[in-house]
Amino acid sequence: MATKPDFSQEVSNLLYASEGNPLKRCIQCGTCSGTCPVAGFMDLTPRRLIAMINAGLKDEVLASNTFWCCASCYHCTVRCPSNIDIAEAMYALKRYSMWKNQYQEGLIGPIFSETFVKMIVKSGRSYEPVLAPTYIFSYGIREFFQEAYTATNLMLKGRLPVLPPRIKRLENFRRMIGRIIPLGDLT
Amino acid sequence: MKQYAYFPGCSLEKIALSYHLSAIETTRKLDVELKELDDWNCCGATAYFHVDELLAYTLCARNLAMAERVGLDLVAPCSGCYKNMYFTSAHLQRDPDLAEHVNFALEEDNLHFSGKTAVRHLIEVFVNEVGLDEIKSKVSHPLRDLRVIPYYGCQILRPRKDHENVEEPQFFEGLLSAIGADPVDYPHKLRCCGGSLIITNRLAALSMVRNLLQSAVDCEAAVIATACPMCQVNLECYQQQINQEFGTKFFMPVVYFTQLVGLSFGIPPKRLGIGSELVSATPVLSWIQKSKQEN
Amino acid sequence: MSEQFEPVIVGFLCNWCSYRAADLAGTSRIKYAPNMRAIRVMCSGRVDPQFVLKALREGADGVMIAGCHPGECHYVDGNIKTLRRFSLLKRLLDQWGIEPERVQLVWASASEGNILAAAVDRMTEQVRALGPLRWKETVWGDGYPSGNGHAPELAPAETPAAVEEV
Amino acid sequence: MTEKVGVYVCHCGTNIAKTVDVVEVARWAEDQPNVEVARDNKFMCSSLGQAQIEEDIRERGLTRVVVASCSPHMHEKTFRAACEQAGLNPFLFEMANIREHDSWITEDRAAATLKAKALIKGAIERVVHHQPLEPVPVDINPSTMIVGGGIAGISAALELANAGYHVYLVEREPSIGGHMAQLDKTFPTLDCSACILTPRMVEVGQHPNITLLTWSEVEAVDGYLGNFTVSVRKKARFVDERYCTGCGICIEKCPHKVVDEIFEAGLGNRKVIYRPFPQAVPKYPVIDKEHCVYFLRGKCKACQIFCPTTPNSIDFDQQDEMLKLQVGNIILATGYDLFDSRRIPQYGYGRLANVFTSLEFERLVNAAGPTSGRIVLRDMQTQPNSIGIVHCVGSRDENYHVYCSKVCCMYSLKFAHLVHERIPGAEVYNFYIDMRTPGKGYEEFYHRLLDEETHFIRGKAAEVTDSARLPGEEGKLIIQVEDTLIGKQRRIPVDMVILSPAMEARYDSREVTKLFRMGCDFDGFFIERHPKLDPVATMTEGIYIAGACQGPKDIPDSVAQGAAASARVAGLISRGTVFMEPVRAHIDAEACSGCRICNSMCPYNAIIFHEDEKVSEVITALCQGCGTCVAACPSASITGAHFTNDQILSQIEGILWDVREPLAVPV
Repeated sequence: MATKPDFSQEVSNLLYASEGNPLKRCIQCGTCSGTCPVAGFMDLTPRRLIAMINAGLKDEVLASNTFWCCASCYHCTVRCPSNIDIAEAMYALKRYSMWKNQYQEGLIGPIFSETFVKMIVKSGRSYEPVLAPTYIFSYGIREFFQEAYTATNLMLKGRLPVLPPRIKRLENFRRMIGRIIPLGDLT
Repeated sequence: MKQYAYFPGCSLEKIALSYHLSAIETTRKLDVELKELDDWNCCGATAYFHVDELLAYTLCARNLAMAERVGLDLVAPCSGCYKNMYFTSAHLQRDPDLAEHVNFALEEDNLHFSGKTAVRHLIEVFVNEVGLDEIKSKVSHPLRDLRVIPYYGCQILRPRKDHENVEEPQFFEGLLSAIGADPVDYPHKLRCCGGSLIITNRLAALSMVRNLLQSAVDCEAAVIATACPMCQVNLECYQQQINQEFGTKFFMPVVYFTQLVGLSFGIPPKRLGIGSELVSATPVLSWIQKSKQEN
Repeated sequence: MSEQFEPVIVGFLCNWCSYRAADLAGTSRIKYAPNMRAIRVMCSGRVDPQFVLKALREGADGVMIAGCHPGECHYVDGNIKTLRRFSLLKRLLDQWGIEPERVQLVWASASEGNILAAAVDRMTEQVRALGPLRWKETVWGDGYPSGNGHAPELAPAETPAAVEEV
Repeated sequence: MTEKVGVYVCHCGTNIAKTVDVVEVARWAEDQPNVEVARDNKFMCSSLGQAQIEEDIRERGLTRVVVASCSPHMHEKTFRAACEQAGLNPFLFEMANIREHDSWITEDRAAATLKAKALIKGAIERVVHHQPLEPVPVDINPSTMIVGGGIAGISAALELANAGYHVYLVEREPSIGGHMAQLDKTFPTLDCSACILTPRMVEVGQHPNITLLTWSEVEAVDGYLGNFTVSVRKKARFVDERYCTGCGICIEKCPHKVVDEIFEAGLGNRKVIYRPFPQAVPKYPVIDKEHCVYFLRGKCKACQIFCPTTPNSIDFDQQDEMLKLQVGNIILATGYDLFDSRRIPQYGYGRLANVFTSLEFERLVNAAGPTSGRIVLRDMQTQPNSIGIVHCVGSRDENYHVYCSKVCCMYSLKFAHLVHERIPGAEVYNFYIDMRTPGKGYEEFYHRLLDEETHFIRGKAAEVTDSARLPGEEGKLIIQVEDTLIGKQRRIPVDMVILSPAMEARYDSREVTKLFRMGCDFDGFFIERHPKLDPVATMTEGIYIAGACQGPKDIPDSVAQGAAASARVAGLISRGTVFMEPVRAHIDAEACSGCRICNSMCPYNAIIFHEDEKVSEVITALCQGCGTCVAACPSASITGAHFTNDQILSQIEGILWDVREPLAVPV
């Protein structure tokens, strides 16, 4: 296609393997938003977000917290009468906004994901303590102590790892990843 | 003896250790061997899909390929891992280009994905592979009158599309009845617990869990049974935080279905990792004692 | 266009579905490759394998057979019979070294002008990529004495004379 | 052979001339062998164009005619008529489609012109092999069978009967009336369904020209337009219609009740010997064998004991009866099924007591229904004060039915109105995706409901639950939905939920299409011959469709289609004989090897085998001309008239005229 793909197209292009219909097929029935358990915390309901994507309101969409609120429980995807894979579309938006480095102020999601990925590239396994710093500071003092309290309890019950786990063939693993994305910006 | 390539997943190593222990114990009783996949790597959770889809598929594919090599079906006890593996496998089989790209990366670890291994959730192994009759036959200490919530959570079933089963599944209930417990008709058994949000969107996650706990209390359930470490941690470990946030007084034990099955098989609680929960599951235990005396 | 190879494709379209689909494609002004030349038959079930062979031998680079979707045949199940014949024909053509893309079976209902048009475009490109079908070289070339070669047996109505003339 | 072919190339204004060099093509055609004359013309279909053809036939003695213009589906008839006018057999004509298949699909003038030549050359080569043919005359049996006694079938039956033609009306249930008989009021005029339906039912029951066969099912259909033979099973009623007066004493006296799943939608009971509803036509009751104590345990016979007629009308030994009907045409009006709401578990139907389907609600509000018109909850006494009506249950949903069921919006509005009428002050919520009210007086009805202060929430209900989360939700059903006009998720607590399920094709519509040799679409609805111009005919001659079996429809549309189908049939009957395309297969007995391959090929069993002479023969009247047998015949002894091998083979040669020289480089 010679012409530059519109926003909706760009988002769909980030859905490598989803079998759902394109966002253009949305009939704005609101089943997704009616189903969504997190809808209350989104500044825009998923349905509205899709409408705005189709309208090409890129900046407004990326400024929204909606897709970062998605718990990827796939309830919308399962129920959508237009067979649109909404949860995957939310993933696509996350990827898009991280790729363009454009997202709402003060969101933990992006930083967290980034750290998480780095961690896995490093060790091949996830390890909670590494993650803590990514969000703990953005918490208010009260939350901080609550988290700390929970953590301590878990520690006492022997449910928190002390040493970071790592896989054996880490070198191969890294090179494997290297064939998909440039490691430079991750490690 | 049935064998499976067992993919514990990161959380079962520590925070959900009890799930791991109880899974091993109970399956052994059922003549099923879970052979831990050698050198498995993180499935990428949800976060990976935020960054790079292809990479996420590759991570899952590595595990799938290793399972293929040992020629066993892959079993994941964590719904998140299960969903990632299951759909990675599905997508790669449907989309040769994607598979080619991923296999190109796998070469670096001398692996190849061809889609030979099936991916199963641990609870599927109990319900479909072993079968409820087999399980019944092993029950020595039925959890009589124990009101248990069969909490499916989201990713065991979704995003599959066979609606009757996705919106109104019954297999968890069946399993609980098989071990003598009394499954509660819990309206939110398929509602998401917000596991993936607990860090990135704490308040949302907490209030989601709160709704679940509230309706669990309304249903007069004694305990919630889960089949996913994320759900367990979310529903249990954060109760005290929820109580502080919302001034509630929840004290609802949340255990793994394997722990309940184990108890019904008469396996000592300790070996099932019972005792490591923050909200003590003693009520469950006391029920067992009771049913013991009855037998 | 004189530069680029323009394949000639003979299309056998059934009167009820695919021919009407082609009509619809026209009425809705869908633009697609003009390389397919349609012959109307009442049912795709009428398409005798010898028609296909004839077309290929007479210089067509490909043949498209189009009918109603299975289960929607105007004549109950004519298209199912087409399907069976088609798979046999494919095997034969394969033995003769004729690429599978050159003979294609397409389902298009009377309302699916776009589908038919797309199929023609796709097939045209595929055949263009394969280049001209040189029947002589491909089929007779490897030393079959013309006249009592394979084709006459397989296409009963063809007299040896008709074969000579190729 | 030499023929004098006239070739006429049409400009079709600029439609063709724009991309095809018409003049050049005509000039080229002139030089082709066998071509006597070739002309181009602005509009061949105009009277001038036709006159030109006729003139040339007369003046220049043309023996064949080729017109290169639009699709034969457009104007083949026109030009055939022209040939006939000039005394040339209409089948010595052939058309080349250089518009739909050529000038309209490309902008490449050179390519289009080349293709036009090819298509015309093909037509020329073909037409010289054409044979003069005579259309096949078929006599039309004046009686007609109508399958399905709903409003569509009833309307069709009355139209024909009143026109003086005999009708067999076959109905699966014990009474005619169909879904309409179950309804309370009808939108938008709100006249009572029974009041307008009953008189027509009675008329059917009494009409001298209508043979009413209720409690009967079609089992086999043979034959073709004009002469169908239909086998109908008349199920045993165990009531002798010759003596029964329909007094109903047996029903009164029958000691056993069962839940009426069909007519009362499971909300009410009926006796084991029953009439679906008081105004049933015919009035004779039926014994429900599965539940009858006599049939189960051999005693009771209350009905027989109390039957006042002599001889006694109750006959426990009655057997199913097989009838063979001779009819000329068949009208299918088999209606629809209601989508099973259990398939959408999140709406809780079957799990949550106070979730009802539209049909259940119709029975609830129906004055003649189980609650004599009182709107109550499942406990059959509590009156709801808030009601949620959920649209598009199984419609407009790719997981179930993609199509819009057309009537749900309107009857949902009707429900809302009835609630306002019966329960003053009740809160009524309509959950809709789009309010679809096209139709006379429909939008006005919507306005009326807006005035009645119905709540309209634009959003497809996501789920119905009984688990209270917020104050005010205890003991209620909560409908969770996004109010898309506000962009907020809302939870609406109500006492009663009414689901408006999709209209779907009958569960057995596919078997029916096989039985009648016609088609049904992906959703199981019967396919009409043309979606716009021929909505009641099917691709099978002599078989017509009317009502919801063709697609979701409301009452006026069904009635209209019923009448339309009858008009089509009446037309044929009054003509007495019809002429059909002589496109038929013929077997040359000399050449036939008797291998019988064709016998199994024919979808119409039109080919019989003569054991004695060991040859097969085509029953011309049964043959529909598909040509499958022709293609299958290994001894090439079957000819498909107007689609013969040499016609098609020479068309192939013609169409490839420019590439036939193996080494020729494409132009």
